[in-house]
Amino acid sequence: MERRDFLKISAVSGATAALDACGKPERQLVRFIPETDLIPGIAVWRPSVCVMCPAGCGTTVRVMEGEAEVTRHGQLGLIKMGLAKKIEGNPDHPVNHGKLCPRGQSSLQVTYHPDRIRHPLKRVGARGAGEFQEVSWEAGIQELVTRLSAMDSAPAGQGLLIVARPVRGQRRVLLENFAKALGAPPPIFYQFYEDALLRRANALSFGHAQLPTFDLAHSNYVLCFGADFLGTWNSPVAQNVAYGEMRQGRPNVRGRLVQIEPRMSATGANADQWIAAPPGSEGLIALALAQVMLAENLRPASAAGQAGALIEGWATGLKDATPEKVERKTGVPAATLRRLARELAANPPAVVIIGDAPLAQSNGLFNALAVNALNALLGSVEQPGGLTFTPAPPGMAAAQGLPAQPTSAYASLRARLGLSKPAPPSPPQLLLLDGANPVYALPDAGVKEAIAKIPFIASFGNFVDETSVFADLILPDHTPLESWMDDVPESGSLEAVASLAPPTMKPLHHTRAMPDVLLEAAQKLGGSVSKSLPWTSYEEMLRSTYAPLQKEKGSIQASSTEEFWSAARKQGGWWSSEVVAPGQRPPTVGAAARAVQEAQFAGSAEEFPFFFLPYESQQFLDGALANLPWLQEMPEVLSTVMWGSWVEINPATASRLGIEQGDLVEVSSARGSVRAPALIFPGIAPDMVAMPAGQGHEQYTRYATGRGANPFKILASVVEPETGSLAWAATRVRIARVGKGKLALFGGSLREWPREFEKR
Amino acid sequence: MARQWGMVVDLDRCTGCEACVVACHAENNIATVGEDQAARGRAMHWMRVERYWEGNFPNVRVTYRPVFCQQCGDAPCESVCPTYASYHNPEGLNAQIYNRCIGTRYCGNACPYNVRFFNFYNPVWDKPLNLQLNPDVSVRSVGIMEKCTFCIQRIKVAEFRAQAEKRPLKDEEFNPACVQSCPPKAMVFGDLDDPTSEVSRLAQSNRSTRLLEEVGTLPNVIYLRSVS
Amino acid sequence: MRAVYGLYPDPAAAERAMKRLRASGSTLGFDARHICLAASEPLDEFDLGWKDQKTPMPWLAALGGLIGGTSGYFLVSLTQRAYPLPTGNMPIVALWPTGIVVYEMTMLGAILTTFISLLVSARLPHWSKGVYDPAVSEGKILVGVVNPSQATHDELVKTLREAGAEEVKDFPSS
Amino acid sequence: MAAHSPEKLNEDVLRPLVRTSWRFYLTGGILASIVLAALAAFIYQVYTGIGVSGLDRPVFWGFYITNFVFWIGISHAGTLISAILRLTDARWRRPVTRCAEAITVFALLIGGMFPIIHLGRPYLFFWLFPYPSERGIWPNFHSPLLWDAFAISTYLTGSSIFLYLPTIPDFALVRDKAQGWRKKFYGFLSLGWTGTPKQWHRLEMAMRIMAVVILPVAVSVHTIVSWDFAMAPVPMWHSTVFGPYFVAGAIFSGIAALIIAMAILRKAFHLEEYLTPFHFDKLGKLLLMMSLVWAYFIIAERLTVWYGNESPEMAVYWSTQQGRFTHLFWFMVICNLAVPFLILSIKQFRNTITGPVIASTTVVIGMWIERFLIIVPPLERKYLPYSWGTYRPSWVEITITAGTFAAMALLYMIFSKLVPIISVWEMKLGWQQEGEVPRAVASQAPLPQLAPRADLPAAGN
Repeated sequence: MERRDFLKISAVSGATAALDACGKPERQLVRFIPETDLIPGIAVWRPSVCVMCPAGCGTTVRVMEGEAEVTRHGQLGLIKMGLAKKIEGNPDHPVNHGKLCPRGQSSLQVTYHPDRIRHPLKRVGARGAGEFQEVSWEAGIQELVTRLSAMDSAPAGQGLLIVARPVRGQRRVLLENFAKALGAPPPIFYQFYEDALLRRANALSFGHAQLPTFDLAHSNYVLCFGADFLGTWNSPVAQNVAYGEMRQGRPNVRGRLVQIEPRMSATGANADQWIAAPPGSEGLIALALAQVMLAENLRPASAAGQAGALIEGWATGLKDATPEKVERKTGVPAATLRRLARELAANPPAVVIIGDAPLAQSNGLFNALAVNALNALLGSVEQPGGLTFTPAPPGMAAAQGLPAQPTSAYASLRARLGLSKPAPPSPPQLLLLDGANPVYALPDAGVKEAIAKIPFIASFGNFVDETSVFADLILPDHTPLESWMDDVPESGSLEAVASLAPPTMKPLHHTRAMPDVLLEAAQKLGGSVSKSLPWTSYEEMLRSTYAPLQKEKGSIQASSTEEFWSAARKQGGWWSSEVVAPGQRPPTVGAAARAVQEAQFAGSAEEFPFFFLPYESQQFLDGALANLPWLQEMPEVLSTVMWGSWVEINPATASRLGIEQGDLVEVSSARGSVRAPALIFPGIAPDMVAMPAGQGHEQYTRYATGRGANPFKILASVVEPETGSLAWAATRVRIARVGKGKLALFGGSLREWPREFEKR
Repeated sequence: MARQWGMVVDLDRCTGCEACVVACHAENNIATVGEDQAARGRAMHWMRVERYWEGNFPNVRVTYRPVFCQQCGDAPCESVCPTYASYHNPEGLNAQIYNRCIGTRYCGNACPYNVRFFNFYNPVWDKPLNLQLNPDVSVRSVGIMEKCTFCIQRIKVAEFRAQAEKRPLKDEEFNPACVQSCPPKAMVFGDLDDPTSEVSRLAQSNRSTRLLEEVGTLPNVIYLRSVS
Repeated sequence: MRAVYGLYPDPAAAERAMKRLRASGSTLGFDARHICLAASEPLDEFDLGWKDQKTPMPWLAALGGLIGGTSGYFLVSLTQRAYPLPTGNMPIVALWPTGIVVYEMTMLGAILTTFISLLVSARLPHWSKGVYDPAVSEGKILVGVVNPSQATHDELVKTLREAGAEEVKDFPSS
Repeated sequence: MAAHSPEKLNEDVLRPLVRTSWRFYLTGGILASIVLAALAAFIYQVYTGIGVSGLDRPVFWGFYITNFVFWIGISHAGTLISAILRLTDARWRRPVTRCAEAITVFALLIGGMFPIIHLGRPYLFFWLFPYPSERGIWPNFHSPLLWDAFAISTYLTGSSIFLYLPTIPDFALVRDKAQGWRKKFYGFLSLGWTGTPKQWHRLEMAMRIMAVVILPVAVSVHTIVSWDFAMAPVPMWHSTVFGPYFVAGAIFSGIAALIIAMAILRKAFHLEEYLTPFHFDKLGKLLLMMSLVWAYFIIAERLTVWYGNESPEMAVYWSTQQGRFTHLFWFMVICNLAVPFLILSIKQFRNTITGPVIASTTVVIGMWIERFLIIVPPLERKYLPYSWGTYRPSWVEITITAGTFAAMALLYMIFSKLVPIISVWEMKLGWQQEGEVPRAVASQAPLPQLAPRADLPAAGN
C-alpha cells in the first residue's frame, strides 16, 4: 500500500470514528495509559482472602484484562487494567480446600458495586442527611490527624472509640495497637451474631478461648443443637467440605447427623433425624444424654474431666436430668433421648455441636457448658472425628485475636455508647468506624441518638450505611481485592494457617487501604504512636510479621526471607504441614459449677404467645451483605424467597390465625413491631415464629435500602448474665395479619407431589 | 475423540448451601432481574437447589435437589426448536446458539425440568457491575432463551490446552463453576464414556437415579439418592 | 376480436339461438368454434355447449400434488443433509416430520395447480378482450359469432334476431 | 313479501358496496382505534421486550398462543364447513359459503400473526421459513412450529383461492354495475370474466377439486396446531386425543363464529331474505352436534388422565378441577355445553335467530377459554413442583387480544364493503336448480310466479 493511500484511509476512518463518537458518549472518553501487564484474553489466578464472614477462607481470584470506566485525577476516562472476574476457593487453603460459599463468591460485587464510595468525603449537610463533598486524601488524613491529636490531650485517650467488623491478623493488631498507643480502650469488633459466649464456654471447659473446629470428615455420629453449621455458623465452608466426607467420603461408613432445634435450619434439613425441642432446653437435653450414658455405664463419669466438673451433679450421675424428667420439661420423649445417648456412645467418633440460637439464650453459657461436658464425656475433644482447636501459627502472637477472657462486644459497645448502666466515665469523643454498622445491628433503642451525639465520626467503610451516614469524614478503604490481605483463621482448619495475599487488582476508584491510612496517620501523630507503629505501609508490616514463619515447618520451604515472602504471596499464605498433636491442653482453670438453668424470655406467654427467632440469613448474615445483588436474588434455600424478608409460621398456626402465604404480618414484642409477609414453613414449632436477619436497611445502597424488615428492631435486651452477650433468641412476640404482602418466591410447591384436592 | 460429558450429583452430600447458584451467576454472566421481575417468576437461575418438604411438624423432613440442565440424550428442547438454536453438540451437550434463537420459547415448554430461562428484557448491569462480566461468555440480549451449558467455555479452554500440549484431556482437569464451588463435593463432572473417570465410576452406584427418567429424555445427569 | 351477438332473456331462447347458429354455420362461413356464449350463471341443464366440455384438471391437480410432495421431500431431506446438525440419538431426516411437510406440500401443489390450470384453461385473466355485454349481468344470455365475415354480417344479425334476441349488437360496439 | 328475484338479489347484495351509513363509519372508527391500540401495544412490546407481557417461567406461552389456536380454530368456520357443504351438496349452503370462507381467511391472517407477535425477537420471524440464507442453515423440520408454518401457509393459500374463485363471477357482476374507480377495481379483480361455458365449467371443476383438497388441509392444520402441544412432553399436552379434539373444537368454534357473523350481516345489510331462520336452524343443529362431540372429547381426555392417575398429570388435572382454574373450567363447560345444549336442543329456541346467536356467543367465549385452559394450566404445573409457577396476563396481552377481535370485525366489515357477501351466481343457480324461481323472466311468455318454498320462510320475522 502506498503511504498516501494509507493516510487517506486513516483520515477517513478517523473521521468516521469521530462521527461515531458524537452519538455515543462513552466513545468520547479519554483513554488512560494501561495499568496492566496481562495478556488480553488470558486469565491469571491470584490468591486473596475472604472477609465476608469471620471464617477466613482463602480465595483465588480470576483476573483478566478489561476496559474500565474510571476517574483518574478528576478526569473520567477509559483504562485497560486487570479486572477481577471471579472468586473461587484457594485449592491449597486448609480451611476451605478450594471451595467457597455463595457469600464469598459474591464479594466480587463489593468491588464493582455502583454505590461504592469512590473518594474521600467530608460531611457538608446535617448529621445523617447523607450530604458529602469530595475532599483530597491529604486533607482527609490531615483532618483525621488533627482530630486525633485533639483526642490525645483528652484524659488518656479515653474518648476514642474504634468499632470495626470482626477481623483477625495484622489488621486487628494494627487497630489494637493504634488504640493502645493513643491510650484508648481496645477496639470493639462488633457483629450481631457474636461468639464471645462460646469462646468463654470453651475457655472454661477446655482452657481454649477459641471457637471449635470439628473434624466431621472422620465423625460417625454428629449431634447438633441449633447450629446452622452447614449454612452460616462458624466456618461453614470447612464444615461443608468435612460434612461431604462424613456422608459419602469413606467406603462403607456413613456418618449420621441428628439436629435438635425448634425451627429447622438449612442444616437441620440435612439431618437424618430432626428433633424439635423448645428453645433454651438444649443444655438440659445434653445433660439427659449424659445421664443415660452414665447410668448405663456407656462412658465413665471421669471421662468428662474439667468440662464435667463445671456441671452441678455430674459426679453424682446427674440424677435430676433423667430422660423422664427432661421429657416432662422439654417434651422430647424419654425413649428418644435414651436412643440418642446409646447411638452417640455406640458410634465413635461422635461429636456434639452447639451454636446459634441455643447460645443466644439467658442460659446460653449453661447450654454451651453442658454440651462441652457431653463432648468431653464422649471423648471427642481434640480427637480425630471430634472437636478440636485450630492451632495458632507459631511466632505470630495474638494474630488469631483470641482474648484471654472473652467478653461480649455487644456488652462493651452498649456500655461505651452509654446504653447500659452504669454510664461510662467518659463518653466517646471520636468514633472510628471500620465496616461495622451498629445503628443497624445493635438492637438497643437509642443507638442512633448515641452515635449522633459523638462529636466526630470517621468511617473507613466502602458504603454509606445507617451508621456511616452520620460520619463527618469518610476515608474509603480499598476492597479486599485491591488490598494486601492477611488472616489467621481461628477455626475450620486442623492445622495452623496464616493467610496472606497481595492486591489482585489495581484500585478501581480513588480509595486507600485503611491500614495504610492508619499507618500514615500514626506517622503524622508522631510520638509514641509512630513508635508503636513504625511501618510506612501495611505491606511492610505484613512482611515483618510473617518473617518468623520462614523457620517453621510448613507449606513453604524457603532459604531466604525474600523467597519465603514470594512463595507466601503466590500461595496465599502459609500453613503448617502437620496437624498439631491432640491433648496438649493447658491446665484448666477452676470455676464454680453451674446448676441447671432455665431460659428466661422477655414478654409473658399470655401476651406474647410465640418465641421469636431472628436467625442469621443464608444470604446476608447479619445484614452486612444485603447490598449485593447476587445475594439478594439468590433464593434462600428453604423459603426460596428473593429480595425480601418474611415471617416463618407453622402451617397449623397460620391456619388457626387465618394467615395465608404472603399475607403481611405484624410481629410485635414489648419493644416494638416489624412487618413482613408470612411464609408458611412446615419446619417450625407451632409456638414459634422466625425471621431472617439482613434486610430492613434504612440506608445501604440501592439494592438494600428500604427492602424488607429488620428483626433486630424488636429484640428485648435480654443478656446472658456472665458474658453480657445478647440473648437474641429470648424475645417473645405476638403476630397479627395486617394486610396483603408481597413475596418474591423462586420455588413453586412446598411438596414434591402436593395433592391440591386434599386441601378442599 | 467423542466424549459424553455428564455429571453426578450426590444428594447425600448436598447441603443446600447454594454456593453453586452464585458460582453459576458469576461464571455465566447471568443477569439479576430485580425484585419485581423475580416475583413474576422471571429470575434466572440456571442452577437451582430444589427443596421439598415431607411430613408435618414435628415429623418433618426436607430433601434438597440441585437441578440444572440435564443435558438430555434425547432432548425435547432440541427437536421442537424451529431454528436449530437448541441443538445437540458432538460432545453430547444440549447447546443453545443464542444468535439463532428467535424466542419461540417452545424449548422452554418442552423441557420437563424447567431449566430454560428467557430474557424477557435486556439484561442490565449498573455500572461498574458490568466489569464483573466474564469475557469468555456472551451476554444474552432480550428475547432469547438461555440455559446451563455445563460451562462450555471451560470445556473449550481445557480442550484447547490439552490439544496445545498434545495430551489427552485428564479427568477432572477442569470443572463447571458449580462443581468447582460445591463445598461438600456433591457434584462430580466428567466424561461418562470414559470408564475410568470418577463420574462414570459414581454413575455405577446402586444409589444412582435420573430425574424424570419416565419422560424418556435420557439425561446425562445422574443423581445419587440420599441414603436415609 | 370482433363479434356479432344477440342477447337472450332466458336459456331456452339461447338454446334456440345456439341451434340455429349451428345449423347455419356452414352457410354463413363459420363453425362451432366461433360461436360464443356468455351467461351470468352456469347453465348446465341446457344444450349450450356445457355438456361436451372436457378438462384434465383433476389429473393436473393430482400431478401438481405429486410435484409438490416430491419437492417437499427434497426440500426437507436435501437441506437437512446439506447441513447435518447432530441431533443426539435422533435421525437427521426423520419419517414423521418429513411426512408432514410432504403432505402439506402435496396439498399446496394440488391447490396451486388447480388454480393455475383454471386460469390457463379458462384463459384468465382476459381483461376486456372477450366478447361481452354488461347486460349479461342482468341475466341476459349472450350468444354470438366471433370474427364473422363482413359478407355474412347482416345474415347473422337476422339469424340471431329470429332466434329471439332482444337485441343484436356488434362487438366491439362502435 | 318479496319474492326471490335475481334483480332484487343483485340489488340487495350490491347495495352495501356502494351505500355506507354513518353507523358503519362509527363502528369502523371504534374498531380501528382498538386495532391501533393493539398495534401500539405490540410496538411497545417489541421496543421494550416481551417482558411487558405476563409471561414468565415456566408459563412461556399464554394469551398469544391462546389467540393463535383460537383464531386458527375459528378459521375452520369457513373453508371446512363450506367444503363439506359443497361436497355433500347441501343446497342451503349457498347464501352461507361466502361469509364462512371470508371468516376463514381473516381468522387465519389474524391467527397466523400470533406466532410472530409472541416471538422474543419478532423481527427475525422469517427465520422460520426455508430459504437459503447467509447463515447456511435451514429451519428445523422436526419442529412442530415448522409444520405449522407449512400447514398454515398451505391453508391460507388454499382458502384464499377457495374464497376468491367463486367470487370472480360476482366481481364481474359488480364491474358491470359499477362506475368510476370501482369499475376498474372490480374489472381487475374479475380477471375479465365473461361467463363463457368454458369459464363456468373450469370454475366449477376447480371448486370441486378445491373442496376435495381443502378438507384434508383444514383437518391437518388444526391437527398440527394440536401437535404444537401434543408433541411436547408436558403433562396433559402429551395426548393422542389432541388431534381430533382440536379439529372438533375448531369446527365447533367456527360454526359459532359463522352464526354470529351471519346474524350481524343479516341485520346490518338487511339480508333477511337470504339468511333466514332456516339457515340458523341448520347451523344450530350442527353446532349442537359439535357441542356434544366436544363434550365427548373433553370427557375422553379427562377420564383417561384421571384413571391413569400419574402424578404429573394429576397435578394439572386438579388445578383445573379443584384448583386455581376450577371456576374457569366450569364456566367453559357451561358456555360450551350447557348453554348450547339447552338452547339448541329445543326447537322453539333453535328456530329463532336470537337463540343460536346466544349459544354461539357463549361457544366462542367458551372455546377461547378452552384454548387457554389447554395451554396455561399444564405449563403452570409441569413436572418438578418446585418450578411450578403462575401466569397472569398483562394489559399488553389483553389489549392485543381485544385488538384481534376488533381486527376481525374490521376486516370483515371492510370485506363486506368490497365483496358481495352472498355468492350471487350460486344463489341464482340454486334457485334455478330448485326450479323455485325462473332464472329469468321470459320475454314472450311470462311464467307464473312461484311461491317460495315452505321451509324457506320469508325474512323479517
